[in-house]
Amino acid sequence: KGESDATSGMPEKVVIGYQAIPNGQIISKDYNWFEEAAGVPVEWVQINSGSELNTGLASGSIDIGLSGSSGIAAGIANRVPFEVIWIHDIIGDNEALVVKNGSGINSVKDLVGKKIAVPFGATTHYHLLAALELEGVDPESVRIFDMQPPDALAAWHRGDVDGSFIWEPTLAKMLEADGKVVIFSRKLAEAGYLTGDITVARKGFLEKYPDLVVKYLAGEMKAVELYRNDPQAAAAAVSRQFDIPEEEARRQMSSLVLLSGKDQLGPLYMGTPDKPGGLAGVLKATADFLVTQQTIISAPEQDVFLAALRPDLIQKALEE
Amino acid sequence: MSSLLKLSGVSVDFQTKRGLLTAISDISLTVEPQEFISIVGPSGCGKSTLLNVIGGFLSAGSGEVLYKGEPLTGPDRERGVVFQRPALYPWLNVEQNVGFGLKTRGMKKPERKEIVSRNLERVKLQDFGHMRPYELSGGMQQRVAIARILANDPEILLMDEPFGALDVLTREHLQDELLNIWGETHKTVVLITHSVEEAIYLSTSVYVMSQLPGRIIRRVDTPFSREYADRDSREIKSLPEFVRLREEVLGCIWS
Amino acid sequence: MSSLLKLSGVSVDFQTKRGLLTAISDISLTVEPQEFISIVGPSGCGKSTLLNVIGGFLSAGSGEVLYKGEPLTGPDRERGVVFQRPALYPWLNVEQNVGFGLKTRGMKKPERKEIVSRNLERVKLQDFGHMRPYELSGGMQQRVAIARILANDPEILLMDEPFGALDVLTREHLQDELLNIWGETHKTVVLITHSVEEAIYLSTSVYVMSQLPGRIIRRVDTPFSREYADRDSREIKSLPEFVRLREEVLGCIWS
Amino acid sequence: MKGPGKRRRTELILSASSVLGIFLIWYIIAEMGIFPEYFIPRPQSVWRAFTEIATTGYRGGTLLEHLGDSLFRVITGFLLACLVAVPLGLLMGSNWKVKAFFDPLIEFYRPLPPLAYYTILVIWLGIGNESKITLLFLAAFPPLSINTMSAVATVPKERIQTAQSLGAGKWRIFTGVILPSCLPGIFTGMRVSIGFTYTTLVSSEIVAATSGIGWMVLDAGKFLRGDVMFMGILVMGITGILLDRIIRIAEMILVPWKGKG
Amino acid sequence: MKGPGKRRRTELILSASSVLGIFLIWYIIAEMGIFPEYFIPRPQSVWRAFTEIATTGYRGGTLLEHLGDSLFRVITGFLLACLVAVPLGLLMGSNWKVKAFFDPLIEFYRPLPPLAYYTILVIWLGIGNESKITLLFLAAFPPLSINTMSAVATVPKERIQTAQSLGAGKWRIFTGVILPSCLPGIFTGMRVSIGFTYTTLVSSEIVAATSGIGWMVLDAGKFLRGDVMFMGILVMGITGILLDRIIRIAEMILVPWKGKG
Ligand SMILES: Nc1ncnc2c1ncn2[C@@H]1O[C@H](COP(=O)(O)OP(=O)(O)OP(=O)(O)O)[C@@H](O)[C@H]1O
Ligand SMILES: Nc1ncnc2c1ncn2[C@@H]1O[C@H](COP(=O)(O)OP(=O)(O)OP(=O)(O)O)[C@@H](O)[C@H]1O
Ligand SMILES: [Mg+2]
Ligand SMILES: [Mg+2]
Repeated sequence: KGESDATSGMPEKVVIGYQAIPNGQIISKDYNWFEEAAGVPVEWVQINSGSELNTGLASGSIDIGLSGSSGIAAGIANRVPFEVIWIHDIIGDNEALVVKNGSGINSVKDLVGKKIAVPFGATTHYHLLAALELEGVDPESVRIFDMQPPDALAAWHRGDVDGSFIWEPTLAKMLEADGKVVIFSRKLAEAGYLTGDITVARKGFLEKYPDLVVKYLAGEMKAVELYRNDPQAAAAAVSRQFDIPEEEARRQMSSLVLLSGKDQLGPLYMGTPDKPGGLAGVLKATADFLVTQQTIISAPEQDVFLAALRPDLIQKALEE
Repeated sequence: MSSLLKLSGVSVDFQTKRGLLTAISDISLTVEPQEFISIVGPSGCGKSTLLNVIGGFLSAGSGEVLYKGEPLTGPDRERGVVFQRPALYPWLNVEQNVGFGLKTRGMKKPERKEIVSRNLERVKLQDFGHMRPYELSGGMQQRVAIARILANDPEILLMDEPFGALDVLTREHLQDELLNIWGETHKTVVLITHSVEEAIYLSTSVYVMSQLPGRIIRRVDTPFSREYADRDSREIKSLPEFVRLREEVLGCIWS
Repeated sequence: MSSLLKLSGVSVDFQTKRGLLTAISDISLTVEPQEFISIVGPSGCGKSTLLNVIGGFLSAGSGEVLYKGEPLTGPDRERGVVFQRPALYPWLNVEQNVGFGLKTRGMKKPERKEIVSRNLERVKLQDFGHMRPYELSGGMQQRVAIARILANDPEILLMDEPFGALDVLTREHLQDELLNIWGETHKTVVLITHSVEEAIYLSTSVYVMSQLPGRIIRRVDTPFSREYADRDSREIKSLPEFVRLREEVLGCIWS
Repeated sequence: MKGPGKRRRTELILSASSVLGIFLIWYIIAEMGIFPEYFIPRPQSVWRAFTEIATTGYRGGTLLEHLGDSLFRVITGFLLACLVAVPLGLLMGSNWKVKAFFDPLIEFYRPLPPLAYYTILVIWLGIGNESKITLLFLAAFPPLSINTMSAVATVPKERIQTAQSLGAGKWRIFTGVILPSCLPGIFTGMRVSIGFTYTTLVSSEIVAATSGIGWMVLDAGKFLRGDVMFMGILVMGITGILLDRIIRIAEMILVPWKGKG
Repeated sequence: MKGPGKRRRTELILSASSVLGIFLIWYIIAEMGIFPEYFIPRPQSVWRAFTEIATTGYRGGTLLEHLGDSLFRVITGFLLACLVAVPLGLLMGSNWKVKAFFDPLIEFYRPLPPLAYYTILVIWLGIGNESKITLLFLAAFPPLSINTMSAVATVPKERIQTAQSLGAGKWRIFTGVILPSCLPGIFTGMRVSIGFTYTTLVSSEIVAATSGIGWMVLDAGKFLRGDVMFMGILVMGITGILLDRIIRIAEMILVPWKGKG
């Protein structure tokens, strides 16, 4: 697999896991920036969930990959051998709790006794429960169903559910079909329940080829720049990758919050090696929350989360 | 009254890898009600094929088959068949096998039981009613198949070597039973057999078939079953007339 | 020299729903090399069961079976069997069925072909070598099974009503073929048959079995196959000594 | 030949040794710690998960409740499929017109993955047990109909001809000759089918389930609860064996002539 | 009876009418617009998706490439399973010791859902084709081994006894008598198995695939591309029918005696 060819000090190939989320990674993939910088073959594989990423990392068949913050928190709690190298995006308006117009739900408090669909284990699952906690609603009093987005949409159309905490493009389709937003993820992030998509690198890989990881980060940064300076070109790249219309790509991307390398080193996120940011705390809180949900057995102390963050790599990439 | 069964110019071909194989060719014969005809002929000459045509299981490639004046369309309960290999139902015991046809007609249990046990006695299997076919010997299976068709009481009995796997004693017993039934119920019988003696003893006429492709090469009328129905069989079989007819049929086969 | 085959006090029970059924009971018999023994008896008396024991397919519930002085453990090619129902292989054509045993022994094709066609001629099926078993008539299938075992050239031939489904002519032909082979190759034969005439004509001794549970009730030694091997069969069958022995066996069966 | 008792004992020893062998391999791999505990948990952890979930439950239901929900779905789907597929298979096997009509439909949907068309079922039938049972029904169907159809093709034609000449009508031949003749094949189909249905259980519990053993395994997988996953898989395997055993026993009772007819 | 030509025509008409019927129902439902287009797309849209993907491709591969990748996985897994399961099934059927050893293992893993144990395969075999093909192999296995085992139980014992008395050894009986006797059952198993394998394809392409028709369907689902999903499902159904047809034709050629032996 991605292991070395000892003489040159380079791996045979690098395997990168991506998700079907329109973000910087996809732009970088489209422009082949990493391929050009790395000088070794790059294989892009699509993964669908945090657990898949964790499995791929543990089996050594994925070197770099991305997942929602819930999956990352669970991975760290379970000591999956990876380290966080990049925050992909902060979830802002691309995930939201939508409900049917006629459902009589106007606030989170009204969810009591209603049927809500959410993909378990995803960031929106965490956010739904967080929203309930914020408003002091007992999660037991809400009927929560585990559904993937297409099925949630199907149930929505049938009227089997009253609402869903979901992401694009399903979110837009629900809104079109007589829906309204109760709360955006952005709001919950502001309240301290930050969620986002996070890129990690496999420990074995990172130790051997830190330079490659830095090169990868450089590509990500370039992508953020492109997104900020030339949204048209960024949307075109995403549209090429996902075979979706360009306007649709632009619409979906506009609700994302992409962070530059500098942003990530700020106090809200990774921070620097000397001045750690808030991310470790966010991940710890997420993990603690999952423990209360009986979904992971225990969450480690905060330093374990902190130790899993590698802002130094971002610093290096910025220097170059 | 029209003939019960009338075949004219019947031929049957089989498709094989190396082209068509004509099993029977241009067979014409007429069976009147209450006749008892036997068919003898060399192995593989088309006797079973002919019986399949009469039974309605096989449609003739050419020629015409009339039953009671109407073209034959398929098998039905008027023509009961005993196949060369007894096709018993392994999921039924002997009694149930024999009662299959009766149950089909919705006959009530007591009556059915009565008929079944009478016919099992006929073939001397009264003690084996509860056994499954695969627990029986070859000859016993053949006897169950005979009892099954007798119990069903069809108009014509079509029998393909029904006594082939039986010992002398059982065979003679069943021959006489068959003669009795035929005499009492005025059935019509078509019997395929390899025993010329059996054919002459039982039937009113014996048809001799040729080698493949099977044709009918001789018809010999025999009087014994009509005239001597209640005489001793061994005695009949040593009558000079019997011996003469037997030699005639055998001569015809050997030629 | 010890006996080729020696059964002492052999019994076989079958488990049925209503308890044990004793098929054969306390059977003792000895077969010397080059003997030709026949077994006759009523239908369902245990003849096939006995053959299965000798073949090594069924282990005796009690008693002892010795083959060449050793306890019999299972079937092997020294004892070739023709079953009551010919078990041909439908995926092989007639030639391949007959050559099955030879091919098993790794015999080369030309030699095999030679033996196969010689044996197909013996049973008069030389023209049907390319056909599949399910395209044959009942009698033809039986003949293929006979050719198959003859081609394999075993030491003992165990045959369960091999001629049961054959017409007179073919039957007499095969009887004479069997006698020739026996005379030429000094084989040992155990034959189950329903024809007392056949038994007396072919064998050196005839065993008569009783009703179920089968026991041996009589042994009749017959001289014809040894003494008159090259005479005309019809002539032999009308010899007074032949008729006497036939009556003796039949009398024993009827009693 | 040995007595049946001795054979029974040897069988047990062999079966036990193969099961124990696998168990041992598991134990050794787990103890060696090559893979993290959430992928290959140690037998002790799995046992702990078992006792815990059997008593206090997993996310709102005890093990027995989850299992009961799943078994209800599987068995209902399977039995409904038997009721439809076996008669239809018999009909298709004995009547070429029926076959010509239904064959393309069954052949078409048969290779389709439940995951691909489940959403469509949800649209029609909603997120309740109806869509789940329908999915299981659809999974159970093809092995039954195919095995039944093939079995019809091997019914010796003399059996049917005998029945015809005994005066049996189409219906009687169908129920009294073809059906029993096909029982061995039908039972083989049932055995294949129940296993298949069970493997589809997880797919069916992907959508909107919050109970069921398949959902439990999936959910545990999402959060890397390897111990719960293993426990769930073991429970599924064992209940699967039990269901299969029931069918085998039914076959032994109902088809004593297998291989003898 | 009618000539074979006429029958062939009637068959075609019946099959076509059932297919057309379903098509019509689809068309009407789609045109009525009860459900949004991304759930029940109109036939025209599906056709457009087909021509588009056949020529320009879907996310980096044309339809033929996706299909090729998937067929390679399915066929490899299936053929490997045939190579192992058929001999093992024959052995298990003819030797109770072999059966006692392997039966519990097969019976145990058989009801397990691929989705549940796929993770473990990925850990061992990585995310490449190895784990996918292994999953398909495991899916293809049980119908083959069970059908083969059942077929062995129905071999008339006289066939084996005849071979023994002709001097055939165990090996020759195995290959020359038991195997051909079981061919009808083996083919039934193969037909059930190929369908089953195909339904497992999507599960196998769930994890870390970027090609394959199953992946395409799943991925299209994420983007609510109902037209692509339907197109993928249609393609899977049709190729499934073709694979099945190949097995049926092989059976007709290799087992001409079916129902006659
Ligand atoms: N598998 C079995 N289970 C139970 N009983 C059986 C079994 N096989 C044979 N029998 C019984 O054993 C007895 C002897 O059977 P066998 O086949 O040896 O008779 P046979 O002498 O060969 O008769 P036939 O001349 O009719 O072939 C019969 O009464 C039969 O019912
Ligand atoms: N299904 C078939 N396909 C091809 N040829 C067949 C088929 N059935 C029978 N035959 C051929 O037709 C001929 C007549 O067969 P049939 O069974 O009628 O003979 P038979 O007179 O009953 O012989 P036997 O006395 O041996 O039973 C035989 O040569 C046989 O090979
Ligand atoms: Mg015949
Ligand atoms: Mg017998």
